[in-house]
Amino acid sequence: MTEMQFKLDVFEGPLDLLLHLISKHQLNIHDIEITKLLEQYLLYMDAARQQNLELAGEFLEMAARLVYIKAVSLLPKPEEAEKAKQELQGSLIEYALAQAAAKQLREQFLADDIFVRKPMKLPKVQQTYQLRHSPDRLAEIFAQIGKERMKGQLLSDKITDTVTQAKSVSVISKVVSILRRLYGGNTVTVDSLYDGVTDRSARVATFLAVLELTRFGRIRLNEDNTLLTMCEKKGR
Amino acid sequence: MTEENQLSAMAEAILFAAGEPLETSRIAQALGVTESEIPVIMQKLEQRYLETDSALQILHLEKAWQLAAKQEFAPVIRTALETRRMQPLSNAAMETLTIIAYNQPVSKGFVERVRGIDSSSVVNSLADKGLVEEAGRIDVPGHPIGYRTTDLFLRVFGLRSLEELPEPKPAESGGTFTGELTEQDVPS
Amino acid sequence: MTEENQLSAMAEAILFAAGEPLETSRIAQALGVTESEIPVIMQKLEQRYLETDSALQILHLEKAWQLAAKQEFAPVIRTALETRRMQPLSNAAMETLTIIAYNQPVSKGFVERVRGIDSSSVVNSLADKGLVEEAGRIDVPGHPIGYRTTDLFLRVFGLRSLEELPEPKPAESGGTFTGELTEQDVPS
Repeated sequence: MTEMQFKLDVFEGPLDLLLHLISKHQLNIHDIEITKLLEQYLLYMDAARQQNLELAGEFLEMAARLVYIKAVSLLPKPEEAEKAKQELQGSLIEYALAQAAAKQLREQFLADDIFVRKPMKLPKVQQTYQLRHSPDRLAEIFAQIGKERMKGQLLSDKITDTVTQAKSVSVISKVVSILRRLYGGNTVTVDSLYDGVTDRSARVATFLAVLELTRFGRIRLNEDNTLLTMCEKKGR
Repeated sequence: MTEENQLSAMAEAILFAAGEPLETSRIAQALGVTESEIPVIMQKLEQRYLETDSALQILHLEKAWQLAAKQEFAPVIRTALETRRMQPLSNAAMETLTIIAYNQPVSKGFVERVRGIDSSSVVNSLADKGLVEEAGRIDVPGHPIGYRTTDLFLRVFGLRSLEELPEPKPAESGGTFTGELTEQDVPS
Repeated sequence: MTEENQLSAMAEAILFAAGEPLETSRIAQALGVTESEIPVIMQKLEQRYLETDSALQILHLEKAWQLAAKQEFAPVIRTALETRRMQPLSNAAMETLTIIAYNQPVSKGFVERVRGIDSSSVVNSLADKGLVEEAGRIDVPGHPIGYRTTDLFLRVFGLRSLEELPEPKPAESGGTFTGELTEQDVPS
């Protein structure tokens, strides 16, 4: 991990970091070696933590997602692991294309060198609105905005977007919570990870995540396997 | 291009982009000439407009200059631009209007919170169209200006009072607001 | 004034007053000619600008026309109006702008999914710069606001229309970018 001891590159997001790791370690974007990618990803996260580099929550979520893919590959249902992996690969390919396109477009940047005029203002009287609409139109738009949002309570698009993705995220989020709870040197009991987790697949994923995180030396179990702490340094 | 033509063109470019009257001193500074040379440059430009049947003219106002369309073109300009009046409200405008209508009086900040994007110019444009107006300051931190709907708003939507605002309908599937004209959207 | 010059002058007056791009149909309507005559009229106007060393030019964008100052006059305009040149965009802004340009209209959530990171403030800042604008709500759950690129975006990147967006060539082999991704294409 010598390369990590210098000033870290800053990435636009977890996908940017993953693409960097994939090209640096010459991984095949169409068939990623998850173990290796996860290992490198966690190394970066560790290095970032040591240099007090503030990483957005999305980096943590991606770590959890990689752990999850790794974990389900241990389950006797390889399809699920394959599906999760392909989703990730799909995201990476799509993002790589967006980056390539952005680079090309940047070459055409001319700045605001072609000046135009502001529209001439017509006198106010003439601007008065002339059309007529049915009042139902207002009710329709109200409904589209949504009652909660309409009251000014913050219900951003992000939340509703997340709901549509809930299927794949719900399991991962259980794993995220482990890492989140341990960050900052907290110790938690293993039992508490299962508090309120009744869904069987979620319990399985939680168990597997603990297993994986332990194996990678990210977290440590005490002697009687009841308490979890975050490892300060990589154990390898 | 002769140097003379070059200076005229530069003056033209500046006045064109400015849109409003610009002081002699500023023009002279940008062109790198003395203020006394500006009238000559402007005259040259005006001369070119005359000779080539241009629609533009130079206006000299006290110590400033402005590029404008000749008066005789006012009718055709009005015809072209007034069709804008007949354009239905944009989605953003319709939405902002709905938010103000159901929550009035509200600040621009409130509209922004609901919509998740700065909506200040949309509110201003609704005010220009006479659909909303200022309603004093609101008793929340910062005391921002509140906005409310106008009588024109009621007429546009065929309402006698705000109490007649319809109850929100449950969103139907496929019922996106596209801003396309429907049969109700006829000019009065 | 010849009738031909008269039509060119009228077109010039309209474009001057409009400021923004004006569709061929609206210009034709105001001039009382058919749409097919507009390109000829515009060409005549452009010809006059060239011959007389004018600082102006006609931009032809998609189905619209706009009057603009020639690019070479940008420095002198900036000096006079004391405006700064637009800074090159950050990587985050370029990525976001590209995703919007190729997939428009798209929600902030879509951009976030492609980039893998919250992009809300980047979209807002692109909107502040006038490079993207709202485009109504999108028919997906939650009805998020859609965003599209603006005319300024086209001018800043020297494009006449969105069809001139460069075909991205990915560094890796495989997968071509079709630009046909829609809101529905995201994994549920």
